[in-house]
Amino acid sequence: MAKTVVQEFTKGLWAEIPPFRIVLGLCPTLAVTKSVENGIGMGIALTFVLVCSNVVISLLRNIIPKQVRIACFIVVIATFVTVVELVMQAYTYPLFLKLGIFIPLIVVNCILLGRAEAFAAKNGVISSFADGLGIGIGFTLSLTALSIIREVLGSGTFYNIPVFGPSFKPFSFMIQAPGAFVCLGLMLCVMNMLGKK
Amino acid sequence: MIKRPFFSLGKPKLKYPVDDTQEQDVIRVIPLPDRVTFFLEDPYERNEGFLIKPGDKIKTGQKLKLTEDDKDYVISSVTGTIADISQYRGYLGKTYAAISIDTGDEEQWDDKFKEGCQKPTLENSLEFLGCLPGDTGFIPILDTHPPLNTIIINGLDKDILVSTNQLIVQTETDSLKTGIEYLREITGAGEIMIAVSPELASQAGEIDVDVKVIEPSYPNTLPEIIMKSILGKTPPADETWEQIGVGLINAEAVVAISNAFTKGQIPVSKLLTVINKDNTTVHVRARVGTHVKEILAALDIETYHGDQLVLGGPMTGHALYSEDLPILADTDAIMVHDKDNVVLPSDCHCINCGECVRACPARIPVNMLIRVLENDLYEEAAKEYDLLSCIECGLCSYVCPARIPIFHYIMLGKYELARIETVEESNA
Amino acid sequence: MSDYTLLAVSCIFVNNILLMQYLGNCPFLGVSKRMETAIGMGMAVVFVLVLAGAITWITENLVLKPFGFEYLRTLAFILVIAALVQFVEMFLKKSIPALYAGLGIFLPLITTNCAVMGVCLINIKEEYTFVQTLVSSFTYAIGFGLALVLFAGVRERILLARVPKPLQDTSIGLVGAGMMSLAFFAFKGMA
Amino acid sequence: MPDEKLFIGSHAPYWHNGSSISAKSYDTMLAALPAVVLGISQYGAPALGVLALSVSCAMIWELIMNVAMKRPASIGDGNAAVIGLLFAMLMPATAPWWAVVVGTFVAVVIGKQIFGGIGCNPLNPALVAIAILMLSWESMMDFNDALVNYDFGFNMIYPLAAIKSFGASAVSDYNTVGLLMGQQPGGIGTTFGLGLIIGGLYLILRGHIRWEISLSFLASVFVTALLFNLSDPDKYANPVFHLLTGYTLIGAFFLATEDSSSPVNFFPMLLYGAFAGILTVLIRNIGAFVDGVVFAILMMNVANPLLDKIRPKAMGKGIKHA
Amino acid sequence: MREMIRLLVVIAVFSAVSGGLLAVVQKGTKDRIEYQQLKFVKGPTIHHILEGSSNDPLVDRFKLPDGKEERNFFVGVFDGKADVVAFEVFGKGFGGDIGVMVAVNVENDEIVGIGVTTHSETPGVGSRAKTDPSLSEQFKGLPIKEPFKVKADGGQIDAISGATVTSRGVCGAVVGSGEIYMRLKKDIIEKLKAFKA
Ligand SMILES: Cc1cc2nc3c(=O)[nH]c(=O)nc-3n(C[C@H](O)[C@H](O)[C@H](O)COP(=O)(O)O)c2cc1C
Ligand SMILES: Cc1cc2nc3c(=O)[nH]c(=O)nc-3n(C[C@H](O)[C@H](O)[C@H](O)COP(=O)(O)O)c2cc1C
Ligand SMILES: Cc1cc2nc3c(=O)[nH]c(=O)nc-3n(C[C@H](O)[C@H](O)[C@H](O)COP(=O)(O)O)c2cc1C
Ligand SMILES: Cc1cc2nc3c(=O)[nH]c(=O)nc-3n(C[C@H](O)[C@H](O)[C@H](O)CO)c2cc1C
Ligand code: SF4
Ligand code: SF4
Ligand code: SF4
Ligand code: SF4
Ligand code: FES
Repeated sequence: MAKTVVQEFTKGLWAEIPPFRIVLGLCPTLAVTKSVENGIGMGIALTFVLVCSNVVISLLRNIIPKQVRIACFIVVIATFVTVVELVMQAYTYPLFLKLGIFIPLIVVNCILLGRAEAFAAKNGVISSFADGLGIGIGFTLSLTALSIIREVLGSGTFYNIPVFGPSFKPFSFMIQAPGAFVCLGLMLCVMNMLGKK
Repeated sequence: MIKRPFFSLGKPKLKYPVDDTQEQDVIRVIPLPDRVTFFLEDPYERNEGFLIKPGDKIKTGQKLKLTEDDKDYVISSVTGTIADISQYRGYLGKTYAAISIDTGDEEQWDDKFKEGCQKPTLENSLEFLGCLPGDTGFIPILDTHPPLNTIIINGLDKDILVSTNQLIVQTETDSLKTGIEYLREITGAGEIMIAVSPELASQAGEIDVDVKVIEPSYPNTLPEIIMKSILGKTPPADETWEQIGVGLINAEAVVAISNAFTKGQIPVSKLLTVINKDNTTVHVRARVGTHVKEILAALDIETYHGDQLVLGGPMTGHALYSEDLPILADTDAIMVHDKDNVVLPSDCHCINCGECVRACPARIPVNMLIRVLENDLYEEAAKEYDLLSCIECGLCSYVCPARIPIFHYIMLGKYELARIETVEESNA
Repeated sequence: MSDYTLLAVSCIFVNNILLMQYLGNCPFLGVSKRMETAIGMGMAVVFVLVLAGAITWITENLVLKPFGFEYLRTLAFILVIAALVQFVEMFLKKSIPALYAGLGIFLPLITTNCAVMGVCLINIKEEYTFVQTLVSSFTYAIGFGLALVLFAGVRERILLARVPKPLQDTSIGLVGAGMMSLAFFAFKGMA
Repeated sequence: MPDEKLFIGSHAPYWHNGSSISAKSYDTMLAALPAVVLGISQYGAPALGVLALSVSCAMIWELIMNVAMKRPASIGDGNAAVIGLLFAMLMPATAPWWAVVVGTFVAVVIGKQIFGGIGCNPLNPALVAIAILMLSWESMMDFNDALVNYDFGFNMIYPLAAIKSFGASAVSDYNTVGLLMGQQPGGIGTTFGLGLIIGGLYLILRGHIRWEISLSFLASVFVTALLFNLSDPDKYANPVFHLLTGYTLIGAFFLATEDSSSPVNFFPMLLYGAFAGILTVLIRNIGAFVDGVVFAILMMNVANPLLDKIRPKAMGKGIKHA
Repeated sequence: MREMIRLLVVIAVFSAVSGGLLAVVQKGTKDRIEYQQLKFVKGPTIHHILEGSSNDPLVDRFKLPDGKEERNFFVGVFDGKADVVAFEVFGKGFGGDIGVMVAVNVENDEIVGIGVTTHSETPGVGSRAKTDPSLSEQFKGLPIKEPFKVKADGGQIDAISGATVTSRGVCGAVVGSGEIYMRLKKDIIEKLKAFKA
């Protein structure tokens, strides 16, 4: 039985939430979650690209020849990534500087190609839109959660606002590279304990 | 038990303790038991269609077989009536048929061997000498293609505190000589040597074969190490000795061959070392199949609930859960182990201390082996971590501070591997 | 020469692509469960990354820059890399089947590997010369391979350990990677 | 058939040499005692407080994890206590209580328990904790900052920091015997060189640690430091100074030798110790950290599984007879 | 073969459409991006060296052709007089080019201030040229025509310890700025007239 559009949307929020249930797109997850601002920014950027590319690919799915579909998907994705890149430079330059090469790297993020191949190439526009939006928001939520933990413990701030008293010395391990891995690993453990439902 | 010395560098040194007080030449003879039991391998767990059944009269020296096709047989050690044939599940879940015989009043000898087999030939030996007291590994030695060129007679005992074969070399030198002559005739082996401990070297010199002296500290007396120190080569891990033309046989079995052909009667009793709770030893002679209980009773050794009863020595024996189990043709020793000294295994994970690796005479990476075995990865254990090289000395378990039953895992691994191979072969 | 040595040390250890720059983590966690696959992937990355580094440098400096098309960099690079991987795959299949048998299955994975694209972008961002680009691509790839192989060793043992159920597999893998990343702090400041 | 008298049916061997994990752990703590006692006598109550808190916290974390993971309590094996003790020995006496709580949590839970408990840790848990604390609270772990309020009548500048900033000329401010007798600032249990050496020899003789690792580590620190020293005597300190300062001695005997994360075969042990020693001196002389022992050992812990693949051929393996 | 061509055509069309779309976006965002880059990359430095000016130098800027290049000049209004310009020059550092913003008073040809904008020097060593004012402060008030050199080279500037190469690069950049300034002085004064407040 085909899933409803709502189901396509909600699955990305829990049952298939990346990067926990679909373990893809780890690099940006690890790299940008030092602060909540970066995490949300990255999530929104990726969601935009994902929704747009899902819609376009779904629209064009019948024109794209099978043999070159990956190349076509890549072109579509790269186009939207570049759009995001330009727009971010124009309007949120400091964020763009912080996210660095991880914005252009959205182009190789496995989530995008994965959704294009596994979903948009086979489903209608509305479902693909819902799928992209759901997965994108799920990804954004994950990054936000992870970045809250890392920023609060590692910098002692939340969205750059101090949350502890002035005598608190932040546990800056959390915002360094090893902390990123450990924190994501432990979060994955928590997600495993919570189960799929 | 032998405690770890306070300062300990390097490998454990397990000397064979020499006990001066033991009466070396006194061998206590255990009276004829009321009942004996034999085990015959029965992988099919059958119940009927056997050649023998309860109520059959059996003579001493009679050959007992389950069916005509079976290779495995035993020689009855008493005259009497079969009381029961039941299933018995042994080590690693192997299945056996246990045949119990109630001893009759008068001893009668079966004549089949005497009539047909005066000459020490290959056929006769194959037919009757499959379960000689002292060594059940005689058939593989005979049944090889091409025939063996080297036979090593083991005048030493595999395990610590056991001195059965040593006593044989000491006391039955003449029979040993005759036995070797017969052995030569039967197998046609060009080279026969005997391995003995230094104290017995001069005595063994009277025998007309090459004498090789082995330092009697554990695990030097294990077959593989004997072979390595005598021949300078080790058996390949995945082949049998016989495949490379070498055979090993215990001194007691050689004496048994001699007695069989000289007297026309297959020997039915076994020399044993009994190790008491305080590690003192006594030598006894008992009919094969005698229950352990009777032997202990004859020696006035008391046992209690929770003690350990081991067939064999402290390093390689098998524990029995009941006294009502028999000694077998290849049981060299019985060890009674006080419950206060029982070593209980733990289910702790390996802490990677490396003691086992240092102790292992076969240079096996035991620390990794135990990890894969715990995860049931038997094929990987054999391929990557040298499971098949293990010479079954038990030293790894002996030294393990985590008290992991490593040796048990290894035996289980070998057994499972063999089973997997059988299944694959039958599928192929 | 010592400049290049310093660059190499920096790329292999100090700024290790996986453990310090967070690039290429999906294959890092994906193929590190067994030593053989880790070695295969490591070699494939070395192979492709050097070629990709060279070809993207050429694309940038001979095509994009002179015509002021820098904003098309992302699009151009990904297409060039994808085409390169395709080409390498076809070439290996035909000419060196033995190598293809070893690396073949890893090649498609590489197209969408952040490490490859990431290093190409870093080369441009750092404005490396062509030779520096070759050195940096090669040594970043070596660093990738080194981390992958070391991690495979650690992971093989973790797989045999009694890891609690919810932590098994990727979860403990990530924590292990964190521990490795911690250990790589040893090289901080050396280049 | 069987009567009610039952015998214990375990597997061979029926003898055991009597060693056990707990004996090993308590011996390790005994071996650490001389260095710990000197630390307490120097720094007084704060040092005792850190030690006591650390050991007890480590055991509590272990117990909590046992319960959480539904496993039998394992604090009896003494491993958690050893981890707590070694962690405290590496800390400055002034460490605040919360740092000890966080540190022991990292060591026992992140460093060991989540990998499956004793024997499963890929890295030395105590060092993982110290490393993470070093990255997080630099000035707390900096002995010059931390011990600024102490004055024992000897030079109170952390020796390794001194040579890092002032070059080898700083060496002359310390005398060798003084360093050996603990007349230097440092971790609670890391300064008393002689005590650590005695403890180390005890552990070696008792067979609890693998001497190959300790020896090759010390030898390689010596040789590498000597080479640096010869190349530029003004800049790089002499090898003996490197041996007696920082975490070198505790590293050689108590940290590098941690069982689970170090090799067991002969050559790998030598390589492991040698590389750890080289890396230690490299970090001290040209790296970012004042003392290199922590990260050098952690790095070699990571390489351990690979190194330990170098091993002798097993008996009978690969021999083919015609 | 025909199939092949068809596939290539599809990809070509995709790429072309994508390129076209991106060209449009790029055109639309170009000016903003330029401003943002100025604001976030050079802005802090400019504001720092032109501290106390009554205008926004990022808004009050003009361009002048210099040979093939175009240079940006930022105007500083002090005491109601627009007589200070700042512009960026580059010197060779330890890890690559160092961007140095130099502000000159056109009345007396004296340096008002300098500051490092971009660099790739070693963190903690060469990077102090940007963060630690001890180097840049030395240039304040000196005539721009002077041949600045570090003391190691027989000049007047104290190098940052451990970062002679970086310091030398900064000096070189300032010397270069003098040359540019002298070359374009006439045009600059001309342009400045437009900003007289
Ligand atoms: C992991 C973690 C746990 C904390 N737990 C506590 C706590 O149990 N009690 C506490 O007072 N502060 C805790 N804090 C931080 C304090 O909230 C913070 O230091 C406080 O606001 C500053 O005032 P204080 O120094 O007087 O506590 C914790 C911080 C972290 C990172
Ligand atoms: C688990 C735990 C973690 C803590 N982590 C931190 C920390 O990371 N940084 C910090 O400054 N204080 C930390 N604290 C300490 C408290 O926040 C608070 O600073 C302390 O109660 C008072 O310290 P003070 O005496 O130095 O003011 C922690 C406390 C606990 C219980
Ligand atoms: C790791 C490393 C990083 C360095 N980074 C810089 C740098 O960023 N800027 C610089 O001018 N020199 C740098 N140098 C070069 C040395 O500091 C060099 O000795 C210095 O330029 C000479 O100046 P001095 O005489 O003040 O030491 C670096 C050297 C090393 C080994
Ligand atoms: C000499 C010695 C040193 C040890 N060093 C450490 C150590 O540095 N860190 C640690 O967590 N445990 C250490 N342990 C505890 C040891 O790892 C534990 O008993 C098991 O062997 C764990 O694998 C040490 C034990 C011994 C005997
Ligand atoms: S039993 Fe253990 S010590 Fe003995 S050979 Fe086998 S693995 Fe090695
Ligand atoms: S002796 Fe036991 S604990 Fe030690 S390495 Fe061997 S198996 Fe592991
Ligand atoms: S395609 Fe590559 S990057 Fe994506 S999940 Fe697989 S391995 Fe990771
Ligand atoms: S310890 Fe070994 S022999 Fe004993 S019950 Fe367990 S598996 Fe069987
Ligand atoms: S996101 Fe970087 S490799 Fe997958």
